[in-house]
Amino acid sequence: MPEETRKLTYAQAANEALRRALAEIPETLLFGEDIAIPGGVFGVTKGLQKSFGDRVFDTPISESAILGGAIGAALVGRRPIVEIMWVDFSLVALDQIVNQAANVRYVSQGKLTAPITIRTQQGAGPGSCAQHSQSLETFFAHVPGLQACMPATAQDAYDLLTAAIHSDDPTIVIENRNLYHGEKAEVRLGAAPGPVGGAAVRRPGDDVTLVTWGAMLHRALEAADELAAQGVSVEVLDMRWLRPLDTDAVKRSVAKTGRLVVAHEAHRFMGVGAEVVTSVVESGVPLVAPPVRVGAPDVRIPAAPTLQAAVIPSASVIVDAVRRTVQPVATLVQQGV
Amino acid sequence: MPEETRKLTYAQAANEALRRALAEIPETLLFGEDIAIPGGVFGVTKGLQKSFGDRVFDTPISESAILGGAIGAALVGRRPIVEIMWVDFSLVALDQIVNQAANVRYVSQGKLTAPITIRTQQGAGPGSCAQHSQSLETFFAHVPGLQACMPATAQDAYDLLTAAIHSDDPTIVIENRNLYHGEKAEVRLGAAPGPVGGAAVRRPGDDVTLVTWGAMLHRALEAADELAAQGVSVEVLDMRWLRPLDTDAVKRSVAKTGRLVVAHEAHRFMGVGAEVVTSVVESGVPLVAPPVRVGAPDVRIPAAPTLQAAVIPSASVIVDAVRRTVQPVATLVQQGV
Amino acid sequence: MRDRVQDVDELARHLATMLRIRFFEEEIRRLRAEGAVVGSVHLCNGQEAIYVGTCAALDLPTDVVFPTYRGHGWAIACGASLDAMFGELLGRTSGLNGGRGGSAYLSDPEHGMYGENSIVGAGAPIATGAALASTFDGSGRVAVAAFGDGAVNQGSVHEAMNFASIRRLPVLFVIENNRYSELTPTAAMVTSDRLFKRSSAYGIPGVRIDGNDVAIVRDTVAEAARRARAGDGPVVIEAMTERIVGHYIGDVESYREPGELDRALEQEPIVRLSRVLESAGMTGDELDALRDKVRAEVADASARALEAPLADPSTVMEHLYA
Amino acid sequence: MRDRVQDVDELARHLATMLRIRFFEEEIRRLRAEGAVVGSVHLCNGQEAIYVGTCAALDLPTDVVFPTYRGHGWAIACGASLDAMFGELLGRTSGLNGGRGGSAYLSDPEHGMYGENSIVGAGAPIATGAALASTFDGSGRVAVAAFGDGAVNQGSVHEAMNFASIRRLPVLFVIENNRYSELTPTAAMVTSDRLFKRSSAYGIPGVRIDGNDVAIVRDTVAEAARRARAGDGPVVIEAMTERIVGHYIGDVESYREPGELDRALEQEPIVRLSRVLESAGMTGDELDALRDKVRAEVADASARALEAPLADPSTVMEHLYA
Ligand SMILES: Cc1ncc(C[n+]2csc(CCOP(=O)(O)OP(=O)(O)O)c2C)c(N)n1
Ligand SMILES: Cc1ncc(C[n+]2csc(CCOP(=O)(O)OP(=O)(O)O)c2C)c(N)n1
Ligand SMILES: [Mg+2]
Ligand SMILES: [Mg+2]
Repeated sequence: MPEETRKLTYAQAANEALRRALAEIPETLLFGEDIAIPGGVFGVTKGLQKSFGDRVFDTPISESAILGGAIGAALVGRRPIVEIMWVDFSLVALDQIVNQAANVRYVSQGKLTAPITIRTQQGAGPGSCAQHSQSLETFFAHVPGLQACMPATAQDAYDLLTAAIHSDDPTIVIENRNLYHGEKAEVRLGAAPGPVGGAAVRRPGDDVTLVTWGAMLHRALEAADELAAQGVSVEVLDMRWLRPLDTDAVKRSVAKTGRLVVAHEAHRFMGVGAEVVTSVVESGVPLVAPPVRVGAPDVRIPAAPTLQAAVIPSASVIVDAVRRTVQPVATLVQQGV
Repeated sequence: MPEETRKLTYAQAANEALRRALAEIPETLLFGEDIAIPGGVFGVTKGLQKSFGDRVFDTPISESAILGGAIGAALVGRRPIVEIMWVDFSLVALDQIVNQAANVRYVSQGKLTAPITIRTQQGAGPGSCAQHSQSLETFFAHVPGLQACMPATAQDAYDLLTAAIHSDDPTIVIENRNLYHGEKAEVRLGAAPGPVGGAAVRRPGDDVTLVTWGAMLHRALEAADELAAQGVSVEVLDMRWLRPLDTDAVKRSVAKTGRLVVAHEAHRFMGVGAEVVTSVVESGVPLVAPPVRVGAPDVRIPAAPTLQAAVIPSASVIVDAVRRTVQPVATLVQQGV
Repeated sequence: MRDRVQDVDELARHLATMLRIRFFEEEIRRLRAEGAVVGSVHLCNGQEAIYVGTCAALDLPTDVVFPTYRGHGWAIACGASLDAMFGELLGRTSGLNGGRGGSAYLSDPEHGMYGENSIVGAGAPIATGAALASTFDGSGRVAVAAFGDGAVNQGSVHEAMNFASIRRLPVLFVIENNRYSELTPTAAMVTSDRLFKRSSAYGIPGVRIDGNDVAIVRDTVAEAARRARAGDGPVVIEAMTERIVGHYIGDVESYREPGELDRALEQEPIVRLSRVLESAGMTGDELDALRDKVRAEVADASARALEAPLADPSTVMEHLYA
Repeated sequence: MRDRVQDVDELARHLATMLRIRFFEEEIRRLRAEGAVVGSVHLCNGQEAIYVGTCAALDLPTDVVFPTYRGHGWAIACGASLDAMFGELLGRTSGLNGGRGGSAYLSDPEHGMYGENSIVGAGAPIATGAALASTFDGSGRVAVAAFGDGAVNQGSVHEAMNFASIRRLPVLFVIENNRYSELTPTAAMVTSDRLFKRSSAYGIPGVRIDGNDVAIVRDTVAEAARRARAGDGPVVIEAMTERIVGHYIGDVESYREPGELDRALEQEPIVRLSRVLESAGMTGDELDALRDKVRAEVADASARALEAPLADPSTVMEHLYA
């Protein structure tokens, strides 16, 4: 496919990645609920059924059949791309992802493989109910055999999905519906598929390393702007992939800044932030202040906007977290030996 | 029920807790696959159907119906205790635990409650396949609204299950089948139900804090013995509950020892060990050496004993981990500010 | 045979409840357009007879219902306060759940409405559990699991029906068959669209009824509930209806056939029942008066709800655990 | 009508394969008692005719089978090497999966055996997916999803059957009905124990056959496969059989009725087929010779497997990702 650059929304970029894969890889199939004739409840798959016919089809509301069907087709040579409309719905069929797809290659010593791509989306939005608001990347990051990413930009909506489809292992691409129809951005199309894994420095800085991913990136960048105005230079690292997790990139940055803040929309307790912090601390990279995690507190996600605003981390919550790492701390966090 | 002490296996202790609950709490029901007439595939529920009749019954192989049935019965006043035979099987019906049970009280502002107890068991054992060997406490620890514990002793098999049944919120008790039929121990029966949460110091020590839970406790105690012989005094902390997680107990111990090792059978990456380490570090309790995590590496769990032995942490792996924290480290882990 | 006059009075009450639901939904649509209500909202216009007929046949709140995200009509038919309903969708402290549930996950147990469910099929095993409790607590409770035609393909519905059948539980599986699974015709997602027949796999009786005729729904559910209470087990009731609005507010409904909606509008339950009542002697003026009365009731409730304070963030950490 | 003589030769080959499975399982039982094989093991004694009859009717490895943890017989019927089978259960480098799968999760795709599955019902949607691929790759592949009578109550089986039916996929759902879900009689877990009838909910043809008659299984599967290849969609085949051993090694089988096993032993497929072959003219000596030959073959494979090195821990990190 010839390289070109076009102004696209995040949803359009994902659509372009799917269109390219269906055009370039004859083994690809695309199926899920309402994704073919309706073009997806968010319009991400619009037009693909028209262009590619029966390789793009609608399914019953049967997540186990969708995921198991993808695995079985992959075992015999197809490269299915399926949609789970909301990440919350993956919990009715998590067996197929964790007990089935993740085991295929390892247990068969590579005789069998399951090159499937699972597209889903997550996150809270004003009015969204507790069963449509969770951020569940922890569940996938914890499972060896899976790969998981959370594109935050239109370019990554295209690049990470393309990398996922070309990967020979089961990969879950967790999009965010709040990003789908935002501002258009220049998106480079047609480049060679990138690797699986790798973080990106979205904003260089010297004082504090701010690690984030998914929709939270944009709140992190807002926070970094505000902090710059206050004279605090923040390096914003977008992890992009949660499995594999590019902890080297985090350590490199923290080695420079000595301060670490991790911000995600998922619940703080057992969120991937804990893994980021621990990977730095156990590596011995020195921290001059206790690391701080930003995430949803221990509640379910309420629907009312005023309540959601109180639990979903905002830019100002991130600002406060960063400030805590730069204010001199009374206790020495760690004495050298 | 009168207090008494009896010599019981872990499985018998769990059976006594169920027997007592069925006798003392008329609202309790006990159901699951093969648990009534057969008495459970591990014999844990033996004799209960005889004693309590139809309140104890066998179900189809329908985990969504078992868990959903428990929730529905709880919503209208029952106190169901259900068994999911292996924690791996919870993944065919995780929706009922995470999207349903966990939301009930919070979303209804306490107008509805789901006092259900889910008994399950996990862990690897020589020959056990990758779909019957996982340790999945991370999945439950991450979910606000749930409570999760992992009894490691016969006494806790009784006490934690009793606390879970008396709790008014959904609680998962993750037992370990390798502990069921081990040596008998003195078990105090009939005491007032304890609280939900709270770690236990299983062995006091001064040099290193070794945090663990579940079957791994016994390997941790072995390691502590060996280390004592080498002149290293290890404090072994059994978390017992993963949600709520008694991080204060960890901090108290680390404040004394300045060194932290966490050992669990679950995968290291995104295991609950990451939360334990992070909770200490973000609290600012000083560490004199980088903390170390012991857990399964990034593989699926293979069946062959020689392979399983290479991935399931042993006492000697724990010994090495602890030694790493007491050997003087070259890099200062953290400078004071 | 019911006394005809008495039945007419009852049908008039049913019409009032259906109008209450319809006007509520219309007001929600207006509030959503204004931005006072936010997020995804599933209206139930056209399906009101199922809710009103079913609840009329139940003994709430001893009996309990477990609907879906398309549940505003169920809540109102159960007797939920309009003020609390508006409050919930408007995210006010006055909401049924203080704004925590929202449009798609609200509950009102005091009135036997045990909660919407936004996971397709998930309510079926939960309702089955409430029926399981009936076999132990002597309450005589009947539980209703309500879900759509698309939900029949979800594993949890299958497990619930089998579980209910072997224990002969007093649970009614009410399929609100509006012929669409969101944006996809359900006929394309099943080999036979006579969904009530799936019950035979479990030895459960299944019936298909006109779900736009409130009296037929009421009488069918009454008989099924009597049977269930007598210990004869579950029943599957496939109530045929039409959703005369989009799947959610904003749905462009490009999946509709030309003329499809116009036909549906002639058969929708409020039009149908109004015709019945007219032929039973109710005058156009009486019907208009009823309509105006209910419309005013709904408008007042909406106005009051808009006065209530927004949900208070300082309470957001409450009620996670006992 | 098949040529009778040819059929007798073929039946003799089927008997040899059934004996190979039986002696393998008996040897595994011995090795387990000795402690050379560890962990939970599910033997398939008594159900061999289903595996041998089905595989005889398939075109492996173009066609593919997806069995359960009770899958040793399936693997051997597909043509898996006995050395590699023993090696897998003994945790040797020589194992089919180098010891990674073990008794309950082994696979041998070269022979069309696409893997045991230790999650009840989970293989059904996966087999359906392999059949889905057939509708795109022109392979003519038929996929077989094999599972037990207890698995029919699992949601994933329901979803797979509906999914397969609407796309008319070439997948055969073979129910190995041994009347027990582990330690519980399945009859108590379903309202009707005529499980093949569940297919009607999906508009799929369903048949119940004598699963202990290898020729009936073979011919039924052959016809169903022909139909499926022709694009006529899935079939549910309920093969009635008896597990003449415990659910797993160590099962005390207290759930058995008195005399139940003795009756089963008279109808088990090897006894049945031996009788058939005798009446077809095979002599007792010929049968004994066959038995001895296969027994020796199995014993030799076991001995060789015990010589093979144990799985090498230094390889344990390999093959997680491409
Ligand atoms: C498990 C699950 N899968 C998918 C969805 C997304 N979804 C919400 S409504 C819906 C269609 C349901 O159709 P039907 O059951 O007919 O109910 P209706 O909306 O017509 O009332 C879908 C697919 C969901 N909420 N839960
Ligand atoms: C989802 C799930 N639930 C429960 C189990 C535990 N289990 C293993 S075998 C079995 C019984 C299966 O019975 P059936 O389907 O008749 O197969 P059979 O063992 O008789 O061959 C059960 C309940 C499991 N492996 N997976
Ligand atoms: Mg519908
Ligand atoms: Mg069986």
